[in-house]
Amino acid sequence: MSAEAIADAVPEPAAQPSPKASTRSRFAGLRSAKTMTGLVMFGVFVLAGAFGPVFWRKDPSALSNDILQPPSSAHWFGTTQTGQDILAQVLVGTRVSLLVGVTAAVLATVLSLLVGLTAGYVGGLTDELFSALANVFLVIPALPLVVVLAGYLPTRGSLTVAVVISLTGWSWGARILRAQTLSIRRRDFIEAARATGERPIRIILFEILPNEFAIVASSFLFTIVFAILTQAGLAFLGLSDVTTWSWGGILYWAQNNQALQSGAWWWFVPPGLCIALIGMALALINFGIDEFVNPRLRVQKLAAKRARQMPVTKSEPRPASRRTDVVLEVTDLHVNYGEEPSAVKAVDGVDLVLRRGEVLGIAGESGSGKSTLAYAITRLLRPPGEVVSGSIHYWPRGEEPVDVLRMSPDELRAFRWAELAIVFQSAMNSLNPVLTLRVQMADSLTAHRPGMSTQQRDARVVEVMTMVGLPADRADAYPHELSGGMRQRALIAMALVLEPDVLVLDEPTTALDVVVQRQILNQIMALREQLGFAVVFITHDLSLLIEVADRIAIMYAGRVIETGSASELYRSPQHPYSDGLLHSFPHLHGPRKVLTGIPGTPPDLRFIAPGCPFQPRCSKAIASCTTTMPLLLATTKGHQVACLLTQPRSDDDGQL
Amino acid sequence: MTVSSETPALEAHGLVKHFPVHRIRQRLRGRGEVVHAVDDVSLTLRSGEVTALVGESGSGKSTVARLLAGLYPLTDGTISIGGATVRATRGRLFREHVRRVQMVFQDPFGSLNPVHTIAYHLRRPLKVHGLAKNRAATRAATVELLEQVNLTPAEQYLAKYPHELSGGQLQRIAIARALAAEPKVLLADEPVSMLDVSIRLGLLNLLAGLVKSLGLAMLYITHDIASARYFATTTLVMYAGRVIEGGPSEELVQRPAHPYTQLLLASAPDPDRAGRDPELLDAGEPPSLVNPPEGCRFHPRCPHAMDICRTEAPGTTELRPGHWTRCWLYSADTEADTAQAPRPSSAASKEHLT
Amino acid sequence: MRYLARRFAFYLITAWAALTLNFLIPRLMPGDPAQALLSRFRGRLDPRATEALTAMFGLNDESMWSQYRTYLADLSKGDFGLSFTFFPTPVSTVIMDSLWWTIVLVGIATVVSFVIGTLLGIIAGWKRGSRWDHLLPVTTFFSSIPYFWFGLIVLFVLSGELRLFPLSGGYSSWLSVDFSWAFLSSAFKHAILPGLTIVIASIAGWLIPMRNMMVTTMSDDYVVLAEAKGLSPRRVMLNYAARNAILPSVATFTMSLGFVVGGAVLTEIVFGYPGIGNNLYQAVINEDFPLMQGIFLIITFVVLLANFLADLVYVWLDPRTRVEA
Amino acid sequence: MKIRRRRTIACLVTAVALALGAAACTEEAPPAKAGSLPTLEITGTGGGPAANFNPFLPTSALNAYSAVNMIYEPLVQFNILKEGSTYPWLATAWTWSDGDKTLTFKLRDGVKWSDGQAFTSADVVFTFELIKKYAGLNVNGVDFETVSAPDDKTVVMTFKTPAFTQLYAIAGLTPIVSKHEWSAVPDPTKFLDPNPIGTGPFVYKSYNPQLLVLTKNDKFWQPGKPEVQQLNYHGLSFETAGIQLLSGELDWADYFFTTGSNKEFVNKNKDNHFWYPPTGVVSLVPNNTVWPLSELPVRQAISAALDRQQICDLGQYTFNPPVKTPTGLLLPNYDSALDPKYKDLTIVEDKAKAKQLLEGAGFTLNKSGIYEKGGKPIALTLTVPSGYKDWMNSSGIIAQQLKTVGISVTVKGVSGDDWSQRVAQGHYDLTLGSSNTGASPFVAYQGWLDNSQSGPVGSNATTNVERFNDPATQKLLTDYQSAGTDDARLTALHGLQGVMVEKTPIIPLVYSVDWAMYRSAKVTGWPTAEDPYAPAAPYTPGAEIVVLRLKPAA
Repeated sequence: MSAEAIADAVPEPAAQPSPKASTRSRFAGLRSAKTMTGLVMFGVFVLAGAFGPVFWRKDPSALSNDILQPPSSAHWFGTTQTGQDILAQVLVGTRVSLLVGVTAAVLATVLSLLVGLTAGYVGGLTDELFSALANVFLVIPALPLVVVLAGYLPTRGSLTVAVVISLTGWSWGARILRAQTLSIRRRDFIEAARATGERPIRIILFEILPNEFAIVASSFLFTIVFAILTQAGLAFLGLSDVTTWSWGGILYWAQNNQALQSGAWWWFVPPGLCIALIGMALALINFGIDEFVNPRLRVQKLAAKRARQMPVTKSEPRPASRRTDVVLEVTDLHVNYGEEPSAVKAVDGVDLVLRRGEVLGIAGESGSGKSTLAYAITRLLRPPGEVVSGSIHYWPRGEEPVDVLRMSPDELRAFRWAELAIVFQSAMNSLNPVLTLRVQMADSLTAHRPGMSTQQRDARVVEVMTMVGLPADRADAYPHELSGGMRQRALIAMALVLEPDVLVLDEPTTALDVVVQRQILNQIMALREQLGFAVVFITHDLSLLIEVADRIAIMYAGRVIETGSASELYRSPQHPYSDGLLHSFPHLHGPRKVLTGIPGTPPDLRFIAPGCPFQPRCSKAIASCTTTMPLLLATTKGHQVACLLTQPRSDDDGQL
Repeated sequence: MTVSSETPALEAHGLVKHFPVHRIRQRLRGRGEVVHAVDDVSLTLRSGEVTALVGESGSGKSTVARLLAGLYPLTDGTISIGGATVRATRGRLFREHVRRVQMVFQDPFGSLNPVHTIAYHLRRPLKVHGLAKNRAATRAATVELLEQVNLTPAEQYLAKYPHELSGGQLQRIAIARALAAEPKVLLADEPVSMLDVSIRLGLLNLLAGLVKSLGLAMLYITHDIASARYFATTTLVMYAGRVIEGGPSEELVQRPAHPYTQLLLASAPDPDRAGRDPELLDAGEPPSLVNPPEGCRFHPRCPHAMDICRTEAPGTTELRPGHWTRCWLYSADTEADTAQAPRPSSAASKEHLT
Repeated sequence: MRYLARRFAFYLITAWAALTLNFLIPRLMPGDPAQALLSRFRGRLDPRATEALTAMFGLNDESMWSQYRTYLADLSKGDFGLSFTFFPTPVSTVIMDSLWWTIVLVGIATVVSFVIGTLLGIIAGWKRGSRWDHLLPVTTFFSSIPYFWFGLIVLFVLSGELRLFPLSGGYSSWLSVDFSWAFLSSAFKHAILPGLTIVIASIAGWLIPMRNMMVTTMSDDYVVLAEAKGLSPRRVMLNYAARNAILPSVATFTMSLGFVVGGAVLTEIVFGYPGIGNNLYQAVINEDFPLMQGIFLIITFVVLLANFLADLVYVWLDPRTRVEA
Repeated sequence: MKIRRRRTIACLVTAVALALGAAACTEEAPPAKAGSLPTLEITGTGGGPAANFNPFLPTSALNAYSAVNMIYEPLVQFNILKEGSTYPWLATAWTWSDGDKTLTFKLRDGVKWSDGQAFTSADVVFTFELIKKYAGLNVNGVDFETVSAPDDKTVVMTFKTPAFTQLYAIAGLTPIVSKHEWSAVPDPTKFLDPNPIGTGPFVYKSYNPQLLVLTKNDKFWQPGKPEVQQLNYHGLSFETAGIQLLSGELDWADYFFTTGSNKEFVNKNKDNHFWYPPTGVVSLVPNNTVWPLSELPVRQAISAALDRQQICDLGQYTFNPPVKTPTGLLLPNYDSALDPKYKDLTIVEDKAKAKQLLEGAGFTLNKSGIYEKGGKPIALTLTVPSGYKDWMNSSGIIAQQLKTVGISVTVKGVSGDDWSQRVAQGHYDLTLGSSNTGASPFVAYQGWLDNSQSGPVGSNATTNVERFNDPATQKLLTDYQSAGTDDARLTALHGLQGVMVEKTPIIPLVYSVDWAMYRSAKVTGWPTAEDPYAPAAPYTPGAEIVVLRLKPAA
């Protein structure tokens, strides 16, 4: 997968964030409401443990004659059977429990780091032995082991208990760290560090370890909770030193003095609640870490429903074309990521027309909005992506056009695949790994043609597979049993199963080798001849498009900046960007021209200056380029360009 | 084309790399299934020249680069630098080796550690190889490196983290880091394939300039044979772990000999070919390297395969000075058949001028 | 299938490791069971009875290696020795008497919590950003509550004050253990509260990872593609998103069986449930070495067995594990 | 005192565990037939998985529920609440001869085993030979030379040394088993005795780990007894037992509510009663080998500084009355044994006297308010098993009280096992301990003072863990055992009381009690403070006496 592909396929704003914004977004997960709540709660406990006993100057062990007093101003949490102050006990208990938790977590983390990092980095036999050890400890039930170990201990002080807990609690972290280390070890920067001549120990400590911060932190917090809970359990059972005031110890005394039976809830409830709350606090922090590690978990503010299921309501669509050969028409489409005013305009007023049976190529680099366009056309945008305005009209054969963006969920389901199918670039990711090809092909038949019998479905599956050159016996194969090329063929077969009018190909061959790519392209073109569907072909590879497309639209910064027939565009590109692109790839034949490429970097959509977005990289820019946004205007028939250099200023006829 | 008569900067002979499939089972059973990632690869890199290694993914070209960089131990073969054989994958000897042979990776986003600053990345090789004595010297050296890769003003980049930069900028930094050790040999593993089309050329031109100005010997690994034609003096084509054809780039692209090279060229995107589908007979895929085909590894897909191709691996045949291939079609032993040698496919053989 | 063979080999190794660990722990730790029993019966046993007890329990000095061999030989015959606490009842009898209680209670509770948690996780993931998200903090809170504390409160309120449920035990003492309706309904009644606390306390452990995996999976291409195919939301949710998102949960399920059996120690003690966790506790406070070891081993073996069964399920769910690799 | 401790441990253990075995809801019990004799619901600790009725094994169900004597009876029953108070049981008479080296029992006529066979001297001889042969069964350490049966109703035991003090163990604690059942048993130490044949008032009916049911023995030798049809022993958790007691589902329990609910229990129903007679002494045990506890004034100062009433109130839930006499004698049980010269001598809390004692011994207060001598402050560690809730409480109070007289005490809770090892080997400063309990005050004194129960630090001491070593005292102990007459024994006892008063080897604190709660709804005739014919707790050997006194309520 190329960088463009990644950047463009993931419906997230620009791949290269700018400094400030990115640092913020990097830690966005940690600033969520949940995480903050967790941090505040945890902070309160830490403060209570650290300073509580200093301010609440009562001796937790001091006896008094105030027996079993409910909470009062003298004893905020009430008193015990022997007149001890429960708040004082809880405060000291906070300290002790946290200490036990943190000590156990530190020990367990050190142990799991040692084992996990070594196993993951060194690999080989060391790895196998270490992971076997971790797995064995993981399978052996922890609490019974702790109970048994504690049963043998003569002294059951907090430290001893912490050591025992860490002995049983390290394996989970070790396992995760090993997996993480393995995956980081395969990353190029580790290879690069080795290639620089770094020593292994330095690589482990300075290259790998910092990248595991989130996982280490997460497993550290998890272990604290585990240790506090386990210590509480042991103390409650009387298997740990109950003369030190840990939360479990308080519960032990409360329980043995029949606190609940005598209605002394103030004695029994606070310690348990403390344990639950600190566990919750750490879990909430862990949510943030999870979201930090896996940004997909972040719940976007933009309501999921609005972007995905609700039809566009803003701005009336412009009347659709009346031309009969049109099958799909995109009119003034705007797609934003995020909400105004900070929204990123990924697709910014795109107009496109797809005629029946034609191949329309859409070329663009990362951040050009070409994949977003594909997702918008198929209404597959996920939050924070949202179609803000515009229309996408589809012409069923011989019928009135319908606006895809205004379809109800049921209409949309019926429209999808039957009329418009899509092929994504990564075949491996596009196929459901746990279902056979047959099931995955047949289920669209089941959904759209409920009347079909199983035999008919099977026959159709075999038919389309044969069509794309897949042996019929592969129908019962799982995706992982196929090569990359075969998977891509399977996807194409799947797309054709309902004979759609439009096929959207989003970088369908980028991940494949040149030879296989060529085979598959030929196959698609042959099928188009045969079946007559129209193709929207989205790619960053202009040279390929010129070969296969009838017409090409070139996108830059969310806009179409030039469109025309493939041959004309190749012969005489009019936009400086198109021209630059065409001089950016080496040719196989002909003289070796001097190739310059385009200076600068593709735009970051969040920081677009007014005027022509290409202006900063344009060698031919004139003064007005920094202020005036050029419109897409026809130059010759069927050829439109959005560049101030090619258009008279007064021309406002921007229609297709 | 400069042909250097001095000792090659790097010479590799008969490189073999097998990766075991399963360690434990292998130990238990005493027999190991291995991936024959690289088999009998020899190449020569000369100072001031670019050698391209072209092939599909999985053909072993990246493995060759890592073998040369000393990142993997060799299963067999020798590597010599400046005439002296090297065999070290650890310790002082290894560091001495990597000081002379540096590598640029494919993925600029992945080859820089996200938790370290740019300055850190550039400082490390200087420290590891003892090239900068003090803080000021280190800083001066890093600034100079950034300027060398046209990242100016350099100061603006030093404190940044990788995620704050674009792919093109990152790749330049990766190059700067590789240059920090003042290497003799630069191994560039698909250095531009993950970058945007519009900035690829800038980077390739930078590399070409560095090769000239610093007298580097560069191995340029790519799947894009057209770029090899533009940037490399010599091009080698790899298929399924073996180099099957090599020669001066222009010669190789215009007059491909091996059926696979011909297939590769016919498959490559070519706007000049617009509207005409190239004849493509092949629908096969590269073989498994765990059990590679006997004989010539291309024979299952080769339209010209003969009996001998299925049993014996072809030797090297020199077609013209510097242009050689490994194919029975051109072998002296099968001289009789040369008459039937395939004409390169029509699209590839005709020269199109725009 | 190689995958299963490999797992099986792993379980064998783990079983052996557990056996050995089990052998070593008591011998590396200080403590003297006869002395412990003496202190337990302090006052009623004449101190001179120490010798009697030592003789009775057959505690003697042998080399570690020969003890280890005897230990393994005895175990292979299913002989775990005689329990000290319930002398002279064989440990195996004590265990068999309680094992089924635990397996049924914990087994059902675990499955119920897995099913409910996973289902809620699927829905919460599918409808993320909606009100279902509130499930997260709520269940997290419940999962952080100490089992025993929660159990005691529930027990005190529902059984003690309201007398809705039995106070403790696994069945009414007046019934004999058989498959009569009276016995089964009594056993069910006694299992409700302990089962419920296990379910409530462990549900978040399934819900949250499942929800996270759902959210992650939902942006995977194949789910997007399934939607593009015009499949019904239900089918996309279950066959595409959930079907894949559940795989890590199933893998965790195998791990978590250990934790659940562990957690059940406290639950059983709190509810006076006649299960193996309760026995383990008895064994520990009485320094009943043979019983402790036997129970620890049995728990480990049951966990291993459950893990293996879960592996079978995993193979069934994930075709990729069936491949030669 | 021993028994109380065992029970407290058991209570606490159950409390911690919340359940030993499991509980039954008594409301599910099948209703008793109208007009028949009552059934008693009794709480206990629950048994193991197997029906084990071997009376010798401490792990058997009979011992777990302390129901041994309901089936297997001893030769003599003792009322431990009153010195010298005995009930002839299977033996109607016993005599010492040959300088207390020969003991002769006359057995009761007409006693039958529950299978109908006659009870004879052969059974008694067999029983004693059995425990002699199998050391594992001899849990009370009975030590004799020979046992023989001159005739059907006579048993003669001989001893090497005067064995007067063994009477309680031999006659009171050894359950007599039948020769015809037990002679066929290959290894009685591993015998489960699933169908016990005894002479007692009850026979075994059913068993599961949650419930032991004994039913009336129609062949019992006391005609018309028992007037109770059935005993249901429930294995209940501490919680459950409390709840069921309050709701009237239990008739008899060894129980205490920690928090004033005892009153609530009594107020709830006129049939509800509790009676906690003292049966032992809990003492603060100073390690006599450790300085400064080796100095008598220090021990005396500690004793003077303690407010025993507060220890009782706060540490012992008000149930364990403070010890009043410095002789350590269990009063009023052993009133008759008290040396008249100590009759009016009582322990008084006197902090001034404590300080005076310390200063008299050369101690001075240091800056932190602690007495020191030669620069060494009195800083002691009080080691207690952390599982003994009341002891832990009391220890905290003791530490606070001693602090006020300039003695620093740190409480250290350890595991039960660790505690018994430390104490046995003398690795402690201060600890708490309970006295040995038997039918005579001598048992306690012997436990405390006998040098043969002690040993040097590092080797195991049994009961004289404070390691008091005094030849004169040793002679008094020997005198008592070989005295031969009651008067001589009494003299020796007075001497031992003097040792306690003068030398303060240990510091008595409070009396331990037998917990008993019972209901007179179904049956009457329970022992009370007014009629202390036996301790009221269901777990004492005297429980059989109690059951046989019960009559159906009107």
